[in-house]
Amino acid sequence: MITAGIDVGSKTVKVVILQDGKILARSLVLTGFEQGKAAEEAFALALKQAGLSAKDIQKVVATGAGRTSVSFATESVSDVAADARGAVFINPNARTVIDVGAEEGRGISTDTRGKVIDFAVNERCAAGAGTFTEAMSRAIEVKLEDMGELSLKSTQEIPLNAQCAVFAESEVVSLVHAKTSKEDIARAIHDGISNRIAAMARRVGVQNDIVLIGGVARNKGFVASLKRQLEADIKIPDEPEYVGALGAAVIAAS
Amino acid sequence: MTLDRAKEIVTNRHDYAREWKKKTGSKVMGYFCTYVPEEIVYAAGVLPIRVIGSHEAQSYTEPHIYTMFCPFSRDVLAQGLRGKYDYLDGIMIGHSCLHLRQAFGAWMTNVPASFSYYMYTPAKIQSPHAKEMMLAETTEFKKAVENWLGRPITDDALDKSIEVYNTNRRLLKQIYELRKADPPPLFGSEAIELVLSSQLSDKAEHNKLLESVLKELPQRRNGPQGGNIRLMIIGSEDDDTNFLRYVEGLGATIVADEHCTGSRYFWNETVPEKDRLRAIGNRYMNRPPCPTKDWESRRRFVHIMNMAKEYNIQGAILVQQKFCDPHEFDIPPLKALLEKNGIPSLFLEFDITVPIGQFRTRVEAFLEMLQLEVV
Amino acid sequence: MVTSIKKYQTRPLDSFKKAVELRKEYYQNVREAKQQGKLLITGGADSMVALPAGLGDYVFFEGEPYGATISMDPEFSGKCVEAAEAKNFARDMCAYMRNYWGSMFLNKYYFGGEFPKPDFVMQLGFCDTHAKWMQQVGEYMNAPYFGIDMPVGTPGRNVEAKVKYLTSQMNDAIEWMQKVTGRKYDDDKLREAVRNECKSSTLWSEIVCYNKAIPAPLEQRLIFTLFIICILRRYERKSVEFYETLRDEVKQRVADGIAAVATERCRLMDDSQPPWYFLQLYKYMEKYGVSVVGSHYSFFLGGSLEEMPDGSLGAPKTPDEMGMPMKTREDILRAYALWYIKKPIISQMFALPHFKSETMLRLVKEWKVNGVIFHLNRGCEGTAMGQMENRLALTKAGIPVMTYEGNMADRREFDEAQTLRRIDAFMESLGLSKLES
Amino acid sequence: MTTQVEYWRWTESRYTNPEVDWRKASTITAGIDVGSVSSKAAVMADNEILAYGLMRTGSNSPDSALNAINRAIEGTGLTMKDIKFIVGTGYGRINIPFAGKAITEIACHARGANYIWGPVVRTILDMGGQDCKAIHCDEKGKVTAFLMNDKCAAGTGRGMEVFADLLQVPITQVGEMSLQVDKEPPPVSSTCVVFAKSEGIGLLRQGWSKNMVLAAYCSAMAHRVVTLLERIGMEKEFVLTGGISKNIGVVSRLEKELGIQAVPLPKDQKFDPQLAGAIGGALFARDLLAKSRKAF
Ligand SMILES: Nc1ncnc2c1ncn2[C@@H]1O[C@H](COP(=O)(O)OP(=O)(O)O)[C@@H](O)[C@H]1O
Ligand SMILES: Nc1ncnc2c1ncn2[C@@H]1O[C@H](COP(=O)(O)OP(=O)(O)O)[C@@H](O)[C@H]1O
Ligand code: SF4
Ligand code: SF4
Ligand code: SF4
Repeated sequence: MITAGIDVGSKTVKVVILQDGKILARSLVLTGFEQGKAAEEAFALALKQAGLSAKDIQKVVATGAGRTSVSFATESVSDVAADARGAVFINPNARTVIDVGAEEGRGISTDTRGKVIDFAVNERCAAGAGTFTEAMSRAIEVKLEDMGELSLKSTQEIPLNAQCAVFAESEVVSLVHAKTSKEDIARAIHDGISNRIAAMARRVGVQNDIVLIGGVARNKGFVASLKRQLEADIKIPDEPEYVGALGAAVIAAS
Repeated sequence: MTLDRAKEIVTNRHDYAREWKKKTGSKVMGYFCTYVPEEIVYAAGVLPIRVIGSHEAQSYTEPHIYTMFCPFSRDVLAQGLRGKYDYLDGIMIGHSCLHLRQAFGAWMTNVPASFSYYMYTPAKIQSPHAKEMMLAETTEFKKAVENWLGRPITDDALDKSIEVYNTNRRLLKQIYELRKADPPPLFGSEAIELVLSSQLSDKAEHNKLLESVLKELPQRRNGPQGGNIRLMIIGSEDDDTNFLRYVEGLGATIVADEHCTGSRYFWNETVPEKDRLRAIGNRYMNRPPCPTKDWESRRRFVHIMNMAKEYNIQGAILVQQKFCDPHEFDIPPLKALLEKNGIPSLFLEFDITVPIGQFRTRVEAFLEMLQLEVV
Repeated sequence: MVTSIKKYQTRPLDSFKKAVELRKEYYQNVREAKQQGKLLITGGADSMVALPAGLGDYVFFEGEPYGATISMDPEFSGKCVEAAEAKNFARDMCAYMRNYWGSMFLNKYYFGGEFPKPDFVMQLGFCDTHAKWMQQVGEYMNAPYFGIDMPVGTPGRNVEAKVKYLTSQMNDAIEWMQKVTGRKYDDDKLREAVRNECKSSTLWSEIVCYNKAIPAPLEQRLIFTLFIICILRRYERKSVEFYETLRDEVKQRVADGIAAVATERCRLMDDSQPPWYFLQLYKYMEKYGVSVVGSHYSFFLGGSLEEMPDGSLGAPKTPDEMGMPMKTREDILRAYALWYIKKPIISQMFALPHFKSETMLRLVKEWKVNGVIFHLNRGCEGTAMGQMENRLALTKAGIPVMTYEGNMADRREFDEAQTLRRIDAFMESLGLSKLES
Repeated sequence: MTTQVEYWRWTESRYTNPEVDWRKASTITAGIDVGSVSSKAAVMADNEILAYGLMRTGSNSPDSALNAINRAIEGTGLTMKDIKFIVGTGYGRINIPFAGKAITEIACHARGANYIWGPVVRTILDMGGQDCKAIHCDEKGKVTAFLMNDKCAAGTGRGMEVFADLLQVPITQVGEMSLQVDKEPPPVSSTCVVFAKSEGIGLLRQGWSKNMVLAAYCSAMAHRVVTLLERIGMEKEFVLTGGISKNIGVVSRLEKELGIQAVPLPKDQKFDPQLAGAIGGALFARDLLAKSRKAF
């Protein structure tokens, strides 16, 4: 059976095509203004990679914030359900799934079959998601991709109140002027956001294995901060941003 | 300076308690609210210490308390859950606010101690019957402590305990008295540290500390300046001395306070009477009240206004832990009352960590308001 | 996926209309108390509302239900909570209070006219809010205020002292009321009111016990409409009559196998006050075949349960049924004090979390509940206290639990979509899917 | 994103008062207001405003301050050396190396408003890039009380810029366009500055017109500041300062909700209310200089 999962995130659309438990193709495009179009585009891209056409796909399941805009989907599932299924599919021992995307952070506890037991989501506030780091990286004029590496070189801990991304930005600017090193500021930023994410994860109860997914999982500095906060090891899949789409494809196959 | 010793006790509070335990071989009891009859605990040879904030944002409390409860209660619980107080033999709380009671409940359930006690401290302290109720509760509490320790608490021990506690209160008040001068011989942040260190140490030792502070203060050279703005801080639990130092670094001196980590803690003494427990209980019913216990009439405000006058303050900073219901009730009418009496005030909401950057403009603008001349 | 399911018989409840009527009449009485020559007293829903009875006819205008009522009207409620904020009162304070205060500050009574001016204010305090809420009302309305302090503390400890503390305060209150109203106090009327209150409460307790039956004859939305009389008018004879009729009706429903939710296949319990402006929540869950059979809150705000000889929970006896003397004023006050000291809503919810956890576990078992939904209610620190510990205790016992954050009376803090999303996920984890309509 | 038109870009500007000859003045002072979004400098010759400059704030406060003051003195013949005392204000005030003293924007806005509108002003509402402040002052322009929005920067100027960019509406026209709606839409509930864009997109997807989206955002913002004003207590002699005071969409809704009109700019006044902080700073600079001279 060949299925597809489409995750329409606020920033990017991800598609995974799955055949009997094997990933045939993946694709990612920017969501932009028209979610439906972006979804079609991403789907076409994935099909091309897999050398398939749309009718070869038996079932398409959409997920993510924009899941309702995917007209060609057979079904849609919530992002927490897709995340949990995807994470357990990759790592059968996953019990706590933390998904940090551009505009939303989630903590999910799941059972052995990838069914959601409980979850917590950050309220519509940028202080607990990828956008926060993006805004801060702009403030200290460091490329987003470099933030992680930079923060790993930090030598001291500085408390930063990640209450509001906007106000945090001015705190960051004051740190810059106080001649605080960019390394330390980068770490403070990651500590600030991971504190909020850790709180969410603890809310649902942290159990091993902890699997971190979503685009922000690519940020090594954030991962290091989160590990410190949770005092636990965190597993990160190779392609962390595709886990939601993968979960949707898995659900489609079952 | 002995003042540094006070700061050290506050900073290394756990070391202090651990050493005390080793030195005396006795037990330590953590208490959650200043409405507990500490004298009884002390008379039993147990060291009562107050559990206060650590100002480290931690996510450990998430499964136990959710975000609508005050940061202080969460900070307290986080430390318990993390084992920072693993040396405590017992914990107790007096009936005050729901926030702290919830932290206590979670602590009791998740961090085993050999003794835990929730005492009802009456809220309608303005009723004469509250004293009777308090007596019944202190009597039960004394029995519980005796059972726990397997030995009685004698009248003699109670007398000594009351004496030590009263001395501590008297000495602190003497030091507070000196703050009426301009310039006062010590900073507000230091005064708060004196009170905090009292809550965290053996009062007999602390009395000696206070005596030397009283001796040293007149000779002090590096204290506050004259002509600084005289401020009073008022509100909920406030042990964030970093913030106070920051304010005092901007040309203001905090000369008075009304906090349970300040004057509310020690302001009145136990008036001895034959029934020791009654004497002890009455003291708590008569002390400057926490807002939760200040009804039907508002006696707390009378106390605050007297203090404001005696200490000749120019402005007040109203400090409140975020979500602190007890203080949320009092702050609007208090602010209005201060204003009516020509005392401008600044209201600030504290979190576990205080973002000084976020408060900077407010604090500076407030001080400018009190000081900056417009020609 | 669509599953077909067996359906129980169902039929409307006759008493429903009566409850609605009695509630409407109550709010009218509040507005017209003065014209009717009755005293108007305001205070909390948990106050000792029978106490003023000795003064003659009166209406006790309760703050919390009024706040809840306002909250169902988005426009008026919005104005009220903002009026409280304009006076610098924090947004995280009790949401009932902010609605009530706002209505007072705006001088607008929700049911028409000006905000009713009370002859005096009387409160029983055990939440941080109670006493201070009414302090503000007394000052703002320029009405005399008497607060009674409820000794919470560890249940079962120092009971005699607690009784004495309460009765002494009640005696003071009686003196005080006579002074501020200039009326003479009649103990017979007090006795009657206390009897009505205790009887209403035991009847309500009996009624909720019928909900142990499968299918449940009542569900939570219905319960909310029915329990309100036991809160607003519990000191009146009308309340007793209402609950007697209701009891008989519910008893008959159980005998006839009548369900509140025809498709009941899963029984849940919830916790804390609901978001009053979004009671559709229960309807939404019905689509999954869920019947919410009650809660610690909805059972105990009006009622009380205690252990029966067979070990199960059942309705307590009234002071008369227990054979307590009710002759003198002291007798009555003593019985009344004990009644309050025993109230689970006070002794369990407001003491320490584990007391409530223990009771919740019993409720889950005896009411055959499959899972529990916690409304983490930011509008009420009282019922919110210990919720997370309660949740942990239930989880430890293997009971499926879900939480959602909200606010019982301030809709700005409620996220409808997010909540439904959580419900869907919870239903999925319970193995439920939506039924055909 | 490619660099096309930047709709959020309000016009940077400068102004010289033709009636003032600085060469005749005995002292030249200045105020520099480095805000989160804009940097402003006002130069004063004795008791008259001589010139001002208004620029966008860059990522570096000292540079932004320098840009603003340079812009202000451009073409006047003045050099930095002629300026005897500078007061820095705004959120970047601590990082203005050539300022003799830093004073908060709260004190400066009150002082500046007093200068611009005269001694009648009692309440000042400063709506800027990332926060809003309600200020009370006396007849001398001295602050007697103030309140700031805190915790959340939702619904502030910067968010408005993001919306303008998204909808491709020049920021200067946002207000006008927001008024061209048949029916006032409900205000947007969460207006996180950071999410302004995705929120706007969401509304457009729901089929809202541009004007409607702007109206919803403007009215949310007006409502937020009304609450702030109510909390501090309104006096009817109120004025608006800060960049948002140029947004008619916010201002008219605000006035409607309050039921009173802001005091209009005096007829002979040419000063931009966005400059109030910088002007206040310059006035303080003048006083401080006089005082220090007296002291010697
Ligand atoms: N290499 C990287 N370093 C740091 N952050 C990254 C990196 N790659 C992606 N991100 C972050 O991941 C976010 C996108 O995550 P994603 O899960 O794709 O979002 P969504 O599903 O919400 O659209 C971006 O906002 C960005 O902050
Ligand atoms: N000409 C204009 N028309 C409409 N809005 C404007 C105009 N100029 C500036 N603004 C608004 O004012 C905001 C900046 O306000 P300002 O008071 O300069 O902020 P700050 O002092 O915090 O830097 C901008 O974000 C923009 O939304
Ligand atoms: S403005 Fe700040 S606090 Fe408000 S929602 Fe956005 S990031 Fe969060
Ligand atoms: S700060 Fe307030 S809410 Fe918190 S523990 Fe103290 S009194 Fe209670
Ligand atoms: S218990 Fe809840 S509803 Fe009642 S007064 Fe307290 S906070 Fe308000």
